[in-house]
Formats: sequence, C-alpha cells, structure tokens
Amino acid sequence: MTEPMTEPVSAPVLEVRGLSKAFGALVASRNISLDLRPGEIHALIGPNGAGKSTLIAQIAGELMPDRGEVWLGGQEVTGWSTAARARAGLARTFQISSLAMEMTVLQNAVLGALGARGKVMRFFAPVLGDRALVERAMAALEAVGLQDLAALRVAELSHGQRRQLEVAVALTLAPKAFLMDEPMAGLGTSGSRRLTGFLDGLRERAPILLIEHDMDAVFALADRVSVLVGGEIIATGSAAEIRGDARVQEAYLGEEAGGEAVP
Amino acid sequence: MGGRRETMVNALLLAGLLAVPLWALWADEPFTITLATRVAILALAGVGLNLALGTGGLVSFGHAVFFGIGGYAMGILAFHAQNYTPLIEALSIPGTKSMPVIWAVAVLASALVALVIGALSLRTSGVYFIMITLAFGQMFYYFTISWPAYGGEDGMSIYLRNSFPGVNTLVPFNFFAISYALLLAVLLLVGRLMRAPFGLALSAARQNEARLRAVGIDPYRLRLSAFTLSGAITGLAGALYADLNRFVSPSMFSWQTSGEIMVFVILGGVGRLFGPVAGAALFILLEHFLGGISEYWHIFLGALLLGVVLFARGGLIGMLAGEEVAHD
Amino acid sequence: MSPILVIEQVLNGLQSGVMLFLMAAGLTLIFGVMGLINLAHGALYMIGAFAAAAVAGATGSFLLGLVAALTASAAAGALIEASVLRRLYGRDHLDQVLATFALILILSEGTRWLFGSFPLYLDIPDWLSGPVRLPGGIRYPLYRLAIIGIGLLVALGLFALISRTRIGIRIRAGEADREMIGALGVNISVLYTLVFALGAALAGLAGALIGAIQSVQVGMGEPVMILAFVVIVIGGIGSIRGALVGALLVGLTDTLGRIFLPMLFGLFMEPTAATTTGSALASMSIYILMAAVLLVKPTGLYGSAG
Amino acid sequence: MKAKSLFLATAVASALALAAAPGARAEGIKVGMITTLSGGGASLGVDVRDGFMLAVKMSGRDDIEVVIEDDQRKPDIAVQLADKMIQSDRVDLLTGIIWSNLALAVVPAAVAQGKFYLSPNAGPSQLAGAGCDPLHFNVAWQNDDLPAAAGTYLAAEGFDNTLLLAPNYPAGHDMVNGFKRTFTGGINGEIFTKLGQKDYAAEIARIRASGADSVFFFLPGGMGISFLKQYADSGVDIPIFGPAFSFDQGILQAVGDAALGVRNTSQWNKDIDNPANKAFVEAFQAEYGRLPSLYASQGYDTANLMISAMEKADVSDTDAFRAALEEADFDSVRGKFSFAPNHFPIQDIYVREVIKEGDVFTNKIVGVAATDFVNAYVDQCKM
Repeated sequence: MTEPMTEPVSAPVLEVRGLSKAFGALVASRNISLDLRPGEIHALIGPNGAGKSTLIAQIAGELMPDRGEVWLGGQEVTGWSTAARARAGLARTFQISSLAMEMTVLQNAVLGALGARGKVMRFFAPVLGDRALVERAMAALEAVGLQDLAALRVAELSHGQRRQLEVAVALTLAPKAFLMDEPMAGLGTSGSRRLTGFLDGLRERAPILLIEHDMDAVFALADRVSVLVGGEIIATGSAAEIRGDARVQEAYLGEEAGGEAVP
Repeated sequence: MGGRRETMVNALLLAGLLAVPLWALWADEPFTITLATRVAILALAGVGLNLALGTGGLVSFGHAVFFGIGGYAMGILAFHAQNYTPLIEALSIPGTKSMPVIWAVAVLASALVALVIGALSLRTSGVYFIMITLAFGQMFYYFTISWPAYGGEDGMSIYLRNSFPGVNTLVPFNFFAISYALLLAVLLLVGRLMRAPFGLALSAARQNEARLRAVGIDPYRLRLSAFTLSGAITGLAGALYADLNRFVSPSMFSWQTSGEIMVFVILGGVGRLFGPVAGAALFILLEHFLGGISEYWHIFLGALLLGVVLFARGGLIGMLAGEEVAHD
Repeated sequence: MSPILVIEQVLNGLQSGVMLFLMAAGLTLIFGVMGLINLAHGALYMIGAFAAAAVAGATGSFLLGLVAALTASAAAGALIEASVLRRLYGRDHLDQVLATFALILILSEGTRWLFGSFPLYLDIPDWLSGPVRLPGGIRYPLYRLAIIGIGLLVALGLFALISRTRIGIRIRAGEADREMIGALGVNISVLYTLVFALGAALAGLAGALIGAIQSVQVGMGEPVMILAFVVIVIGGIGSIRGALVGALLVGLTDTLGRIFLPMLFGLFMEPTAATTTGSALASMSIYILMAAVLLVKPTGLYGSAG
Repeated sequence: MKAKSLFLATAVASALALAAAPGARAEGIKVGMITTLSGGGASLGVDVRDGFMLAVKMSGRDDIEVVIEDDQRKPDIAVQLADKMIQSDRVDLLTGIIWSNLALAVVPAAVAQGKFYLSPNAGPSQLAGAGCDPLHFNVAWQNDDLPAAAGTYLAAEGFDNTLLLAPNYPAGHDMVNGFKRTFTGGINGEIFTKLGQKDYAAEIARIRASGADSVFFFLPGGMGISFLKQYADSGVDIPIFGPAFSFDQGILQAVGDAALGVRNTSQWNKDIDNPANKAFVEAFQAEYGRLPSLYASQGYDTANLMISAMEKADVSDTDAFRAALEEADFDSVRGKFSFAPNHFPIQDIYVREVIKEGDVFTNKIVGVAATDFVNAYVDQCKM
C-alpha cells in the first residue's frame, strides 16, 4: 500500500475516470468521471434506472467496467476484488441491510474489525477474547449509539438499528473513503434527521460518496452533488448550483414530477 | 456460548456415550461396545462434514471421498505391513500397523484431496456445488472398484486390528476408548475453531457473503480451509471405521455413504457442534432396533427423516435444547 | 474399426442421451420453476417401470402399460408434491436433498414390499421387436429407433409447450418471478402440482420404455437419477435446452467412451491391461466431463445462476 | 406369505432364546445367517434363506436356532452383523453371505474367532487358495468353477473364436480367467463393462462387428436380464453361453423369451434325478409357491450338511464337528457331493438349456460339462 502522505494534499481519495459499462444494447454507464476529496461529502443523485446501482457495483468491485479506471488513495484498483478494495480502505454500506443475521451486534462489528486487521486465519484464540478487536468494535458501536445492544442478535434489531449497525461496521474498517448506498432508506423522519447529523460529523474521519434519494438529507449534507441520468453525469456542483441547473430540473426533477424515466 | 440447556444436552450426550459401553463392559455385552464405537466414529465423520456444511454452508454431497480415503490409507498401510511387502518399492518404505502413523497419513491424504476438490468445486455454488462434489465421489467410487491393486470391489481385509502404543486394541472397550478420545479431542478443537476469528468469518460467509467481502475478507480462502479441515476430520473417521471393521471397500466411497453422513448431521441438528453425535447415535439405534422389527425398516427410517426435515428443523439437539442455533 | 460400427455407436449414444433427456427434462423443469432439487426423481422412474410391467403383464398390452406408467408416475408425483415437497419450496437445498433422500427410502422399500424382491418382466411388444436395416447396411433394433423418435417428439412437445402455450408462459413466468405469477392471478399451487406431475410423468415414461430392454427391479432408478443430475448440471439447471444438449453429450460420451477408450489404450498397452484401464476410465468419463464443464462454466452450459 | 410365517416363527424363537439366557445352551446349534434381504440383490438372499429354513424345518429338529440378519449388500454392515452374532448372540456357526466381497470381509475374522462358516454361495479364490481355513466350508462352488466348466464345454463343442464379456470388478475378472483356464479355442477379445451397467447397446454392436463364433458372458442379476433382452432384440445370432447366474429361476421370468435356448453351466437343476432333489423341489414349491432356484438349492444343501454333522458331533467339539463336515455325509440335491482338501465341493457340472414349461421359464439339463470337477486353487491351500 502506498503512503497517503506521498500524495498531494488536495488529491482525491476516490476517483472514477471514464467509466463505461454496457449490458448488450443497454448502456448503463457512459464515460463517467467523478472524484471524492478529503473531508467532503459528495452526493450522487439520479432518477430510478439512471445507472446508480451499476456505478456503485463498479466502484465497489462487484462488477468490472468495460472501460475506464477506479482509483483509491492514489492507487489504481480497477481490476481488484471487492475484498481487496475494502482492505485498501473503501468501506461501503448497503442499500438493504447486509449483516450476518444470526450473529450478535458485537460479533458483526468484530467481524469488521477483524477484516480491517486482516488476520482471519486464526484457529484457536477466541475472537471475543481479543481485547484489541473488541475495543475497536465497541468504539464503533458507541459512535453510532448501539453499545447497549451489543449482545443482541441482529435478527432482533429494528430496521433503523440495523442501518446504524451497517454504518458502525463500516467505521470499524477505519477507511479512507465511505461508499454509502441510500443509508436513509426506510428510516422515519426523526431517524433520518439523526443519521444526517451523524454523517455530518463523519466526514471528518473520511470523505463520503453518498448515494441518496432523500433530497433533504442530500442538500443538508453534500459539499458537492453529481447528477446521474441515463448512465451519464449531466452535472456536478454545489447544492445551490445543482438546484439551479436547468438540465437537472428538466431531466431529473421532471421525472420526479411524474414524467417518464429517461431511457 | 450456545445456551445453557444445549450445553447440558451436550454433556449428557457425551456422558451417555461413555456410560453405555461401560455398562456393556460390566454386563459382558461386547457387541454393545462395538455399537458405541460405531457411534463415536460416525459422529466424528459427521463433525467433519458439519464444519463445512453447518458452519460454512457448503453442502457437500461427496464427503464419502474423504471417509474412503481415510479407510484406504489404513487399508493400504496395514495391507503392506501384514504381507511384509514394501509400500513404495523404489524407496523401500514399509507399511505400518501403528494407528498414530495411519491416522497421520489418513488426515494428510484426505486433507490434500479435499484441498484439490475444494479448490475446484468452490468455483461453483448452490446446487452446482452439491452436484460437483457428488461427481467427485462417483469418480473415486468407480476408480476403486476397477483398480485391481488393492482388491477392487472385493476390498481388503486386515486380519488384526492395528496397534496403539501401550493399549491392547483388540479389546473392544480399548478401541472404543481410543475412538471416544479422538472424538472428544476433535470436538474440543472444532469448538475452539468456531469461536476463533476463523469460525466467526466462516459463519459470516455462510450468512452473508457480501458483508464479508465488504469488510475485506475473501470467502474463498476461508471456505477452502474449512473444506480441507472438514475433509481431514472425516478422513480420520474413515481410518478408524476401517479399523473397527478391519476391512475397507469401495462402498466407503459410495454416494449413499455421503448421504448417510449428511443424515447424521441433519438428524442431530445442522451447525450444532454436538449435532452429529446425537444424529449418529440416533441412526445406529434406529438401524439396530428397526432392523430387528422389519426387513422393510428403511420405510420407517425414511419417514422419520422426513419428519425431522419437515417439522424439527433444529434436529434432535434443537428439540432437546429448544433454542435456535447459536453461532459463536 | 468400420464406419458402420461408429455410426451404430453414435446411434446408441443418441438413444441413451434421449432417454436421459426424458429424466433430465422433468428434473430441470421442477428445479427451474419451483427451485426444488428432487433426488426422488429416480423413484418416479422406477414407479413408471413397475406400473408398466404390472399392467402389461396383466393385460398383455404394452401400450396400456405405457398409459399406466404415465398415470401412475404422474399420480405419485402429484401426491408427493402436494403432501410433502410443497413444504420445501422456500427451504434451502440441504433440506430438499435430505427430504427427497428420505422419499427414495420410502418409495423404494414400499415398492419392494408391494412387488417383492424379484425383478419383474416387461418386454418389447412384437410390433417393435427385432432389428431393421438402415441405409448403409446397418442393422439396428427398431425399438431403440422408436425410443429416439419418442424422445425427440417429447423434446419438441416440451419446447412448444414452453414457448407457445399459456401454461408455458406461466411456467416461464414462474421461473422468472414467483411474485409476478401470483399477480397474474394464476393459482400457483395448482401450477406447481401440474409441473411436478408433468416431470414425474416424463420420468415414468422413461422408466417404462427402458424397463422393456433392461431389468425392472427396485433400485433401478438411482443410477439413472444420478446421471440425470449430471446432465442438468452440465446443461445448466433450469434450462430445457441445456438438458437436451447435456443429455446428448452424456449419452455420447458414455457410449463412445465405453467402446473406444479400451481400444485407444490397446494401441500402447497389452490387451487385458488396456481393457481394464480403458473401462475404468470410461466409467469415470461422464463425471470427468461434468467437472470439466463446471470448471469452465460454473453454472453449466446454458445456466444463468446457481 | 408362507415364507414369512416360517421366518417369523424362527425369529420369535431366537428372540425368546436371546432373552432367556445368552450362551447358556447345552446342546443343539445356534446359526447366524447374514444375507441380503433388502435392496437390489435381495432375491438371492431370500432364496438362500428359504432353502436353508426349509431344510431345517424338514429335519424336524428343534435344537437349531437361526438368527437372520440383512446385510443390505454392504460389506461394513456384514462385518458388524458378524461381530454382533459372535459377540452378542454367541452363535456357533455363520452362513448366508451371497457376495464375494462381503464374504472376504466377514469370513477371515469369523474363522479367526473359532466360528464355523458354511458358504451357501460366494466362493472367492482367496478363500479357496492361500486364505483357506479349516473352519470354512463352501457348499456351492468356487467362483471359477462354472465358467471353467463352460470353457471345457465350448472347447468340446468346437468353438474357436470366443468373445468374453464381464463387468470390470474382481469377480468379473475371476470368471473370465476361469473360462480361459480350460478353454482351448481362440479368444476373439475381452470386453469389461461398468459394474451395474444396464445398457449394452454399445457392447452388442461390438459383438455384431467382432466376427466371433460364440460369446461367453458373466453378468449377474439385473445386468444379465438387461443384456439378454437387448441381445435377443438386436438380431445378432452369435450363440451365447454363461454360468448359471444369469439364468437363475428367480430372474428367468423377468428375461422371458429372450433367454430361450441359451445354454449355461450349473452344478444343479431341478430335473436332476435323485430322491433328495425330488423331495426338495416338491417341498419348496409347496412351502413357498414358486420353483426353487440354484441359490435355494445351495441354501438347502448347506443346512443339510450342517444337520448331517450335528448327528455325528456336537458343535462345541470343534475338531469332531469339522471332521463330520468334511465327510459331507448328506444327500445332496446335486447327487454326488464331496469336499476337496480346501473344503470346496467336488461335483459334476451340467450344461442346461433354458426352456418354457407351460407359462414358466426354467432350465433343463442337456449334458454334462465336467465330471467330478475340482477347483483350480486346491493346491495353493495349506491347511
């Protein structure tokens, strides 16, 4: 791994260059470029079917692009597996909570800490006897306010608590960048507001690429917003710039108002 | 952790498995000791499969391969020792009748084969994984049937049970004690393993593969290691089983054997450390008693199995302990 | 080795492939639509053969025997679907493997209890017996030609059923999306029972047709069932086209391997060792084929996902 | 159904005896029968059992107790049953095993523990040669006997270009070797098939193209049924021969017309003309409602051999009982019967032809293939 210090201070932590992906005749990503700089929240919005999921899958490493590159912390990671990208510092949360349901809250967090430490092939010492791991996991749980529920099984958590746990597991990785896929999905108003507050502080630890439908959250949090329509980024700018962009209003908000999805 | 009641059920199981042959020793019922030995050995095979199947979620329909390789490791080594022919002519390596050496060879050989089969099979998943492991089993089965050097379908008889330093293994109870001790040791080992980082990650790989990848852990290596270990344990059981019968044959490789090892795991409770012990004990009891009642006893066995799958998903241990599986 | 022998062996491979297709088609349909692994498919094959033997024996009519085979296996299929397997659709494969393994035990021993341990008699009807002369001077059993014909007809019928008819559309919808089919207002449980009975009837037909040239006895279904699984795994589970291609591949590999591998080894080994080694390798050949296919294409030739 | 009642009575008797006092019996004999009663090969075990129990019943003795268990044709199960019968039931004598591989698993250990073993069927070469044992007796044949007799017969008939067909497993190789040992004509080729194979189209095509003047095949059980049906339908008219295993009473009905006229070698047939055989065939049909098979005759002879020895010695006197067995002083349904030094039979082997009697397919003797045939391994046995 390269030392982050060798990179120029303003260099982006995560960068996508000219990414393209097609499924047969359907072009899901068309020459997409975007970056994530230290300390920022960069929101990615777009109507349904715009190609957000395909883009996330390519950034996370679940899907290989036809063309283009993905860079993380000054390293090209385009051909890397999901796990390798995670080890290189990309922490993602899932749109639909993706946790080990039969394990406890603590065990899920410890799993993250274990992944971050990278030494999984340990066959004898009990994992919950490893103080360094457990402390790291507990710290992450405390950060999201789940420390009192550590002994509960995930299956017993509420939906909102599971979303919090998703974030906590990402935290245990001490990542260079967060990739968050609709963290607000399914949360009530008060839940969203609490998580918004939390994410606001989180950008200090690592920048966040935030894919989100909740426009209130996006405009409250994002330093920059990119708009994806029909597999293309049609605009990038501050919240205010995006709000005022005519193309965005036509393509995106038009659809929101009940129009046809952009092909 | 596992729940207090489950711990108690487990302890009772172990105590029972020890008490029955002790009683048989007192009552001079040597065959009961043989039955108990069989339970211990088959349970061991099941513990092996359970590591892959229960903890790792790898539904292997080919564990007979490892059972058979363990058996043949014993058969081949002892065959050369009893006939005073060298095992490998060129190096004049002799066979052996020593159990510890045989065990080591059985474990290594089956681990090696499991590593190769696992490395290939784990490229697939789901039904394909079930079927490709079955295919490997069939390959070994037909190979041993038509391979003349070690008896082909006739198999090999070993006239005297192999030896263990300081123990007369011909005494049924002594051989039971050896098998029981090995079962205990492996249970302890697997129990540790399930609580260790490896076990946590393996269990997570079964429950949610995407989650595991997202925290930077590649499931393939985990699963391959689990499959290899699982094969090695089942291989050890195979060597013991061959010694119990003083006989090996290709039927150890048959798909029915794979199915039966699976049945032990399911009857007892998938993913529960002691599930295979309970399952093997129940299976042997059924075979022994139902077999005496009717020559069509397979019908009853089938009905019982069906009942367990449909209505008692935690298996025997699940019914007795009454809790969900605790994965820790 | 004469070209006639080669052609004859290719015909034999085709015939065995076509039979395997009848088995595999049912298996793959059932897996594709209901997501169920049915190890007891071989038992349905056995039921078909026993029903045919019993009825043909009592009436003297092979055709009535075939009708009985179709009816009995479809009925048995519908019965076990409605009573047992229906509960297993949402379950993982492990439960399905175990439950259907249990069904094999019950059905096999039940059949033995009903019919006894001795093999039953079922023979080729007179009007299909004996060899015919094909162009090129090949003498080939008429019955085996008939089997090839019936198998290809069934394949055509299945393709037509799936691509042209309403029920086929429903079956395809079931493969694609269980919820959608519910939304279409189709009674899913009736559809599932029908699909299962159809698969069972195909297995029963295969059992009856094969029973006439092989032995009708308990346990006859299991080797065939394993072969059928090899076929659908090679072809890609859920794909009828894959089942057809896989069946022909397996049939040809097995048949040609049996004959030509020993000959091949005979080129550089002494005869007895060559036949022994060649036969040993031939008996493993289809499993090697299957492993090879899966290593290159982990979801089979026409499969989408595991 | 009659078979069941007889079987049940014995089973109950043995269960009662077991409950009373294991091992506390003064005289008589306790027999452990391990045979195949479930699954694919069950018909053979059923016949051996029925033949054996018929002889026990006809003897009128009440001091013979038989414990019967099903080995499911699995060697490991057979070994465990033998352990159980020796350790728990404390039998004096074991019998019943059908298959060579199971016999090889059970017999060495049983005789090592001082138990008699009387084989009603399997006779692998290992147990006839170097592995022979004073306590092991075979009442059927050595595996090679019938094919070797067929070799003699085919050579005498003037065949000189014979194709050999057998499954690729030890018994298959034994059969082919046995045939080749006595056959003086030319061999066209050897075909080994997968054990349990049911489709022989490819092999039949090869036979058709081979130019052979005769085919000798060994395909027991369902394999033989399948082969014969397919061969008859193929229109290939090269004559085929085999040992009796594919032409047994139990499977001939399933083969039907396809077997008519085929000649096979056997040491027994129901039309051998002697009083013992007549009584056996009649009693068997009366008791079970079907014609007896080769296997039933072997089970029947096994029991009668044992009973003849019981009349001379107590089984607890091992040497005396063994000597009594060696005399083979019983009326075999085969006529002449004596033991070679390795405790395998010396007997005549006949050529039979499949015929139809009314609705029933059966065999009739058409000649003698070998007189006073002695197995080939007798010199390798040192005891």
